[in-house]
Amino acid sequence: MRPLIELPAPARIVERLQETETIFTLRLKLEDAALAAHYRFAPGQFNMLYLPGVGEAPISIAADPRAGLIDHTIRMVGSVTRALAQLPAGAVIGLRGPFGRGWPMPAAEGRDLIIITGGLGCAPSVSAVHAVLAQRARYGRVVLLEGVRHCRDLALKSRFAEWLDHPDLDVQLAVCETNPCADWPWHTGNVLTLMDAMELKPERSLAFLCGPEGMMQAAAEKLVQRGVQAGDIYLSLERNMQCALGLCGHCQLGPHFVCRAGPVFDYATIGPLLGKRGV
Amino acid sequence: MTHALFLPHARLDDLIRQVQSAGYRVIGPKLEAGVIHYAELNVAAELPWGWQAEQTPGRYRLHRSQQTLAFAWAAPAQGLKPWFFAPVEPLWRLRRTPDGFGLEPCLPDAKPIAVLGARACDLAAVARQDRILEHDPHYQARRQDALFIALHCTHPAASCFCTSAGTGPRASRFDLGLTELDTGFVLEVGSPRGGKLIEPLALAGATADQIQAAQTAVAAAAAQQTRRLPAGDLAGRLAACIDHPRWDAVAQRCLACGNCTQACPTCFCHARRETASADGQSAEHSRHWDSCFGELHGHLAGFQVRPQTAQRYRQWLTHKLGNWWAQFGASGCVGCGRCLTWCPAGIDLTEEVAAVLGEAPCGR
Amino acid sequence: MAEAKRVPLSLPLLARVEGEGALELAYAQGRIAGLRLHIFEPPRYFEKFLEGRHYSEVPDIVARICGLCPAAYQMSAVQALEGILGLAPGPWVQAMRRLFYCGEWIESHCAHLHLLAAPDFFGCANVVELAAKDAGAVRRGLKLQNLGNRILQFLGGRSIHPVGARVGGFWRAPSAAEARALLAELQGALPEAEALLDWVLAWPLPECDQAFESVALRTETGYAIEGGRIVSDRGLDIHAEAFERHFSEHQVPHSTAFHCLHEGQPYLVGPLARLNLNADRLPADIRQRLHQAGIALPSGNPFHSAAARAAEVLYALREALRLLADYAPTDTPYVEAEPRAGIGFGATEAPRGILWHRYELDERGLVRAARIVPPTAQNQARIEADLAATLAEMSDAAEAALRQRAETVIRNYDPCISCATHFLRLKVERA
Amino acid sequence: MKPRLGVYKFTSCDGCQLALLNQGADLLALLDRVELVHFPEAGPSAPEAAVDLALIEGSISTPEEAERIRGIRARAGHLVALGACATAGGIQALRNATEAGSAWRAALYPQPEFIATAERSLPVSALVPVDLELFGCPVDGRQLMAALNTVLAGGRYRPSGDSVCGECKQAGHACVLVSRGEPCLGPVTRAGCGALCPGQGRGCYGCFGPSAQANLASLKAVFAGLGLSDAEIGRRFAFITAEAFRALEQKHG
Ligand SMILES: Cc1cc2nc3c(=O)[nH]c(=O)nc-3n(C[C@H](O)[C@H](O)[C@H](O)COP(=O)(O)OP(=O)(O)OC[C@H]3O[C@@H](n4cnc5c(N)ncnc54)[C@H](O)[C@@H]3O)c2cc1C
Ligand code: SF4
Ligand code: SF4
Ligand code: SF4
Repeated sequence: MRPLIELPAPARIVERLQETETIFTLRLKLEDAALAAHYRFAPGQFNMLYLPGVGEAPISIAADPRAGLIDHTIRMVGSVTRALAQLPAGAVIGLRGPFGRGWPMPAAEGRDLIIITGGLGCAPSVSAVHAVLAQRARYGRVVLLEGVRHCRDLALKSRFAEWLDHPDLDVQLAVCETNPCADWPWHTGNVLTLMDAMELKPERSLAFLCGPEGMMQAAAEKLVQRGVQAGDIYLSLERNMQCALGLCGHCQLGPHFVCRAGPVFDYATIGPLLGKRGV
Repeated sequence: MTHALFLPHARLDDLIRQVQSAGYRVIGPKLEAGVIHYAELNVAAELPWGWQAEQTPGRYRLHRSQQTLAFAWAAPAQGLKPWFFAPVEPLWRLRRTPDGFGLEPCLPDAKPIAVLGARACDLAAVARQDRILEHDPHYQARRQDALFIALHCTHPAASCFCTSAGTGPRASRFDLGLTELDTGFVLEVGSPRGGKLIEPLALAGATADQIQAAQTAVAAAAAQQTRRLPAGDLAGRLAACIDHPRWDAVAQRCLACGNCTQACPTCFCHARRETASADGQSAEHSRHWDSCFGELHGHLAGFQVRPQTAQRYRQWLTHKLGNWWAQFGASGCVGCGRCLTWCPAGIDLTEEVAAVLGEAPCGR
Repeated sequence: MAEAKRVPLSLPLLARVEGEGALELAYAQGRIAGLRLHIFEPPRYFEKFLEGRHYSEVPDIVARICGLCPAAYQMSAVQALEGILGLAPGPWVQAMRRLFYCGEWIESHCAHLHLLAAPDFFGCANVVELAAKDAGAVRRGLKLQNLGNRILQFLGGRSIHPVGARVGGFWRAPSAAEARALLAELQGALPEAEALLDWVLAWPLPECDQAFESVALRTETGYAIEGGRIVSDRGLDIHAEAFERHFSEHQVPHSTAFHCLHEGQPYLVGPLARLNLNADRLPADIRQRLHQAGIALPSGNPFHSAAARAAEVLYALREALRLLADYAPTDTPYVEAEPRAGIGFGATEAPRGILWHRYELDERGLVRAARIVPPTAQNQARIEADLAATLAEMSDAAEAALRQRAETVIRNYDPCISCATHFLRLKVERA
Repeated sequence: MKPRLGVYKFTSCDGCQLALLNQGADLLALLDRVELVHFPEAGPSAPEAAVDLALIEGSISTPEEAERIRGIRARAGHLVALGACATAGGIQALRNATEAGSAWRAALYPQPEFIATAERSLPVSALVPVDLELFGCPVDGRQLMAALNTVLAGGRYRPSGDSVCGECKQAGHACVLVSRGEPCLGPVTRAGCGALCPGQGRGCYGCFGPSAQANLASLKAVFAGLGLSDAEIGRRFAFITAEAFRALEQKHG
């Protein structure tokens, strides 16, 4: 069995950050030096995080590809994620990965990049932003629109703070709730409403979407209406994943194994399968 | 079938011994607990001589027959799937250590098996799983050196439709191939390995009459089948029919029990399970067969992809007969008929697909 | 009770029995003025919902009366029902029923001896403390308990509410390979069962001598387990059918379990009663060992029940080995029945004593009426009598001592107050 | 600090507690990891103490029991209902359907006024929120240990909602319904036992209660096709977990 693909390897939590009441970030380092040296990931890929005695969960890599450390931003929802949330820095968990096809970074070169995320959907886009910033000149305009339901849901605050001030990024935040917290200086309304005011050169633009499926679908439709090619819109999907090897069958969406062919798909390919109940 | 030999019934034991001495565990059909299934066997006497199996939707019964053949019945209760793709198996064991944990992979180290009397449908299913599980070390460890003594089918059940699935009744890809006649088998060599194996038996050549009889019997088996499946990749046609009322109709009967997927020799879905030890110091990570009819198959935090039985039945059928093509270049159905025999509600996928595709194409 | 100085006390008591109960005790002028063993078993109405059920459903229903001796309930029921249906299962079924029952004796006795009784004799509060003191003994006990379960699983699929038994026999005959595997496990444990008996015989069991009637089943040959005539050391010798003519149940206000009396008097059922009546049917070496330990049979010391349990564990294990030694599967693990009307009776020796059933079926095979008398109902009056005898001289004892002694006495009967819901409270009034 | 464990008994047969006590070496290992606060059958008795993990055996069938379960809930962290009684009212819930509780009491006890009991036998979840339900009559010992070990490892256990059929096929049993016409409840019964009854060559009688996707109407039609009368079919479902099947039926109308 291949380590890191079929077998998890020990990874130490070098830092732990509580992002919101229910979201936390783990910064991991593979214990085995050789494995760590060879570990590479592409923006948009994910790892299977393993908590012995509890189980595994697929979690996007939300890290700077050059940092050598592997960040994961996680929401407590169920068995594994709640148990992970209890762990202090210094604890050792297991990690398999990276898996899947991430964002098409080469295709984005020379184009305007529009990243639209909802809630914790911003996690997989983090690596993409880092990749862009590492070679900023290769890309055109970069717009990042992030929407949250409640202002207390906003994760990755320090990163957003940095990016909001970044001269080469156009970052906007939106909150759905009509009565946001007192210290919410940004937009109020659905993230999609931010799109209306967004400047867009359809033929130059490439979009990365990540968030609840309905939100991504609506955003994609809006982009299509504004002239962006369906093939230039990329969505990061979420499905039940247990093996991450394209074997266990749970992540199937039509003919696709989301873990292997995705999680990032272009809208031309995946659009027809979205929004159909029970497919 | 030009170089066929003849293996008299009485010499089947010689063949079995030969296979055993070559280092294989012999797996063959056996009657146990009221069904014929593949099990380990040592002598030819353990075969279900003189039995016939009635298989119709939701019903399986064995009957004694006048004939004294060993293989006068069709698909065994389960295909070869469990022999290569274990229903439940550990993947790794973990022990905590002072600074983390150590993992020990669990790879099966099983003696290779030789299947005596592997049906065409089952061999076709193995070929399909070979593709799916090509890189799976657990599957490969068991599958690698397996030897197949195929049986060209002469006694299909009412549930069978391998002819329309393009997989039988004549098997392809085998080491040795048998066709059963009244007194023995016409035997073909399908691989050098198979040829070497039977050399010491010094079998006589089959007569032209015997060869002819064998061909006729297999052709008759093909002609006997009444169920059929539309040919080819049905993905597009089925996708156009996702709103067909038949899905809801079948869901009235479907128990969502998953027997169809568990009995299907090509279904590969499996789930993983982590089991912690009582002292908290070790754990085992294992996998077990799962089903698209299962509760957690489409489970996601806060969202169930296919909450309704109609959607699960649709997933099973459209995957099997449609999306499988894009994934693995073939249909997921080999026509063995197990899903309809072992469906307690007697739901017949050939009937369902026919009803969905109907005379008039959906949508457009 | 006297008018002066009432000190009603309500104390948590009696841990380590199956189910929970309470004891109310009143002394007046240094003598016991009132003693009541409460069993608050919320009625589960088994006899009622058996009515209208098909006879084939009965074994699975009555198993649920008690998680500790479900096989006993199944065996008494099938005996009664087969009597009505005129079934006579063959030797294979008879042997396997005895084996099945041996499994339950081993399991139940070991659970009682180690988890419930032993801590009393080692000054421990519970088995966890005992394990810290004598890990070997506890592990040995749990292992033997598990072997009892393995026997039950062999024939029943699982040990609690097993699913293998049916009217007419067993659903399935285990394979020879399964039998070989079980046999090997049991053989390995024989020395441990011997060691268990020695261990229990060395317990500091209290000395006492009480007069009581022992009632148990007895057969022509062998130690009675899965059937026999009901006999006593005061001359009773009846068929199960005659039980109701000699034994009567009385309801008492403080208990939801009935008090069952023989000709109006308390009596004892269970391991010691069996030993008192059937000692001659035990292997000589086991008798010898009891004798050497100073246990003269018949014994009037209720605490000898513990020794009786250990002796029965060893005996049952040997029986199991004997029954498995030449095991061969059969094609006919059960016989089919045609429904018919009638009344039938069953009596077997559950781990805690005689378990008596009576059923009436109609011509479709549906239960018209059912009556079940469990061992604990039969022992309840005897427990109260024992408590009265033991606690008579303890009116001045400290509560803790009183409680400990009362608990030990009650526990010794292994009462299966299995449906009771309250922890036992000791209520002492002194005047 | 070790997590504090309490085991509480209500109206039941003791079988689920015994399933725990039958765990041998695993039981000792478990008791080593927890502080056993209340478990009268095994020794410690502290009914009023707060616990992190409460295991409940039995159904709620008297007014006193209703009071008691509320108290336990208030003092417990994670509350686990064990077995058919605690999750579905148990076999004694057969009285619920009959409205005959008091009549039965009168028939069985010469002085019924001594007996305090509620008319209905209820699952724990009918009175208080439950964190985890483990099904079965009795619970499966391995599943019980797996659940406790997962919870102690910080995870949440979730018993499968699939039917017995999956376990049955995985165990390699012959389907008794299809191959013998035995009316087996497996297709609508929750997995967890390892398909014990089909393994014995008999039909499942539903002791784990309904599966998540149970289609009772369809299975009843299958049984009718085998020649069972309505009354016979009714009795199959009105058995060990009667109340759970009845509730499901009412839901589907
Ligand atoms: C490619 C990919 C990338 C992902 N990236 C991220 C990421 O970066 N960050 C992140 O936080 N998540 C991410 N996810 C989602 C994450 O994988 C899931 O949230 C996670 O698998 C949940 O696992 P769990 O064991 O904690 O939850 P589970 O225990 O499986 O539970 C999942 C959900 O079911 C609910 N549930 C559990 N038991 C029951 C019950 N008995 N009845 C009803 N409901 C119940 C839980 O409340 C929860 O909502 C990603 C998923 C994919 C596929
Ligand atoms: S779908 Fe049915 S007929 Fe086709 S291979 Fe699977 S079980 Fe056999
Ligand atoms: S089609 Fe039949 S076997 Fe398959 S899930 Fe439905 S009822 Fe079960
Ligand atoms: S098969 Fe059904 S009745 Fe039998 S033990 Fe399992 S769940 Fe209970």
